[in-house]
Amino acid sequence: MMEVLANDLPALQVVVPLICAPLCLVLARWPRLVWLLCLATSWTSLAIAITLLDQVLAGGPISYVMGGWAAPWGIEYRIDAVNAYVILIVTGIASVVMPYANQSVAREIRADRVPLFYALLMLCLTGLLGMTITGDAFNVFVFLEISSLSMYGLISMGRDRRALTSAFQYLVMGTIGGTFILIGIGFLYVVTGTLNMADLAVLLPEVTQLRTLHTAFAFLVVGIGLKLAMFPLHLWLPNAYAYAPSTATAFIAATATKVAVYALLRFVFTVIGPVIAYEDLPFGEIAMTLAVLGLLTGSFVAIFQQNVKRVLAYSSVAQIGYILLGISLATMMGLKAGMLHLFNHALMKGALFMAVGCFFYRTKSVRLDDLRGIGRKMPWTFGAFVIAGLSLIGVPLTVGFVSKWYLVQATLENGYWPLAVLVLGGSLLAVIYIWRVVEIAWFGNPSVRAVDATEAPLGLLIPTWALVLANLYFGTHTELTVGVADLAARTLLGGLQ
Amino acid sequence: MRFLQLYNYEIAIFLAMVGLYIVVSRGNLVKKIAGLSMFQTSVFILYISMGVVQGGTVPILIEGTQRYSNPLPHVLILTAIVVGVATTAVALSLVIRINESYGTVEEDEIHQQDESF
Amino acid sequence: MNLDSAIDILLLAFMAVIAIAIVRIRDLFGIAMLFSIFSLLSAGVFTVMDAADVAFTEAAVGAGISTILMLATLTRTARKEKPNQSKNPALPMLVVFITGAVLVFGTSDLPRFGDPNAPIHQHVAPRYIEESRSEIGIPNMVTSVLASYRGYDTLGETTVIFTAGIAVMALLGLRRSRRREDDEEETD
Amino acid sequence: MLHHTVLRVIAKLLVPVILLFAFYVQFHGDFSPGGGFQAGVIFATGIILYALVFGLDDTMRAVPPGVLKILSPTGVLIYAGVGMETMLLGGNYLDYDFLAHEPTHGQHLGIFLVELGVGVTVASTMLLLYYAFAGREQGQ
Repeated sequence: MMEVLANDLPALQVVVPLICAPLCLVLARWPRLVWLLCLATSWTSLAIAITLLDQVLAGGPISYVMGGWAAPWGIEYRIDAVNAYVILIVTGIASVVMPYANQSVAREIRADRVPLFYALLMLCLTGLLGMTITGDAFNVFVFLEISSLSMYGLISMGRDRRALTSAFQYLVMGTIGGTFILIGIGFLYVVTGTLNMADLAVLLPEVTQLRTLHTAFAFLVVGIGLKLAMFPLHLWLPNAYAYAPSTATAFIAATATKVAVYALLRFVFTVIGPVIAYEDLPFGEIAMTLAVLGLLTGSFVAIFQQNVKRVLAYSSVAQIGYILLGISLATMMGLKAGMLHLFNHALMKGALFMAVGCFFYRTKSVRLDDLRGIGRKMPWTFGAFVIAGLSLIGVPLTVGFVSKWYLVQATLENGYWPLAVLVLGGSLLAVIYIWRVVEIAWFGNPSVRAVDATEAPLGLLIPTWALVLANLYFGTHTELTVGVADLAARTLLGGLQ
Repeated sequence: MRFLQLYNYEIAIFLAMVGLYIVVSRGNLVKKIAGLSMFQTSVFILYISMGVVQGGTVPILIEGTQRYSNPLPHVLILTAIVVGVATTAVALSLVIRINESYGTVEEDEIHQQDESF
Repeated sequence: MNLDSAIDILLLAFMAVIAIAIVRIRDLFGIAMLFSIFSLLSAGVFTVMDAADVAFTEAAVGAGISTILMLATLTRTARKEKPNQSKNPALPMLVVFITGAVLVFGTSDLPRFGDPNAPIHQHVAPRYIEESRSEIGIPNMVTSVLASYRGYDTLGETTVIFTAGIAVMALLGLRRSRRREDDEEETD
Repeated sequence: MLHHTVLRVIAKLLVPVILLFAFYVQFHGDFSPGGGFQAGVIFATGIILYALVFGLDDTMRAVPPGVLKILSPTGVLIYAGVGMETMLLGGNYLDYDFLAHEPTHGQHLGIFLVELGVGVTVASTMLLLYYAFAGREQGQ
């Protein structure tokens, strides 16, 4: 049986979590079993992802046609270095978050809703993986909506009533974004007659002058921009991250925007092509401006937040700015830096939000006032937060340093030294907002909520520390990430010749 | 008169924009959802318009007919309609819960409550 | 201009009127009814444009399920929209105007409406029309494409509905015995 | 509303017809417009009509939510399961050709099964949606 399925790994990558989700409901009477099933699923997904990445690195892109119908008539899965890398990020985070989920979810979600929570988490994973792996433009939309709908559900399960309004706000903006993407895909389809991305890439250069194509591009960028919280379209993100349950925040913050960035890269570089995007249309200039604005605004606003999760959420807006800055350069180095930061940011934000989840587990609050003095009560959690925070700032030996290093190099390579200064300035702002949290949590007199707190249980600490150590490991062993990011950047730019 | 040949697209765009206007300008959450749904439905009309073939028929094979409408946009829009109703259902259930916790479904009143909170 | 396009224009004109009415009226039950009619008219438009399956679905979903859910929501929330004071209509107007202008710009060099030689009808679609009888063997091409050629999209579609079901159950719960579901959600 | 004789009689007459029509749409989708999704919606609508006239509690006794909670994932599992089956038979995911000796027979069988899966999930989920909305206490 194993040999039979060996060639079907691309399909299984998405179908395994997709089958797990309905099973969560069937097995709803046994919540423990549901969790074990989800754990097994996420680890299986990670194993498949590693195998796929290995196959891609060894033998080049893999194509898999659904239903046996050749592209462009059927739906094709197409895996190259770019999406194999993003799939690895998503499944890797899922594999770390899932063990963490058990205790965190039991504390934060009503017992009768726990199986539903896991089902939504699996559907979210399905949607994100499906969006990443597919080579069909419309299929992206379908899986985007699976991930979006499950995210609205996950966010709304937070304990605070503001979780409901944040989910609603995200739903409205997300649906507008989804519909914009739908319009964009429709316009690409109408000028070429195909929905397959590789096929579109072949046919679109014949119609570069069409206004329809330019409009399609604009709608895709705005639509995906809404999903990835590109600067002026980021308004849904802080609340959504702040009020979602801890497990959901950790998973979504580390994966969802990354997949959206991937979708943007795919449409800009592979489908439409950098020539149209950067030469015929001012995508580079616009993306760069928005990246810088997002970077500065996100970092500044983060300093003034009273809620740790909101501090980190605004920091995410800023980090998306970094990724976008790398992409806007459209050079080997810039893309490489962007791809690296995609991976690295997932590691550090995942670790940070998981540490905050540990605080929440004991104190039932993420307000800075309530976390006063918590550091001395929960030293291990606090230590995890500090190291991940240093990584966010970009201190050497952490992953944050690696991506900043490449990003600064990329900007200098083009002679954009003010941008390099901005990148470093962003790090300074990060020092301020991380220090503010550290200072209150360590040096403050313990608040009412913190005074009786004890160290978080091992079930939460071990996964959190696993990610923290990954921050250090990939900060010092850069061969894998830099190597794959390099290949991914080359694949993206190779779409041009 | 190119403009007239494209009337189908233009009216669909007009409808979509009315829907979008309701979403961004109205504070009542239920009305927002209605607007969102109108926006989506109008985009569906835009898609289906693209698939029309003059003199074609419904894409079900019948002896003696040569010309059919393009079936692919129909399939895509079927999926999109399902996505639309799924979104509407989730949005409306959120509205019910928001109303239970805030006692209102007006955006500005919700904001006021959250700020004084 | 033939009968089809006359009906088409008439239906679209009705829809435009209803859309504007929805913007203006404040009675939410009225809006739900108008919305239902809007969906039904769009089903009519789909029929005129030879999309029978789509029309069928839109009528069942838009005028049916969505309206039922909307009415169920209204009986549990408010019946009237309150006039909103804080919002300045200029910004939404601008956003909508720009979006609309870009869309009109984008559609302005599309092939003539219904042109059989348009690229959209050339590349992929002919295979569905010509080969589906021998490859699949059923007359309804929409079903062939939906369930087989692009069957994977439809798996996604089913998953979308399933996701919505779970999300709604997570939000509203299901009443089994009257007491159990009603414990207050905790807020802090 | 529960005592309107005319409504009750008409509903009693209509509901079986609607349900029957749902089955027609489900199984005739190969030849005419319709398929699993439309059939599922129509089936759910028929039962919702029953619920509107005869009350939610009676309907929940006839079609218990516990059963729907199992049916809703079952449909997805049928669909995804057909794909797994074709995989085990040596084809690609959802390649129905491998389900029977003749490719077109396989296609027929595959389409029948996946449409069934769609129908089951859609009908049960739509009803669950209605139960969830209608079961929520008014004006809480």
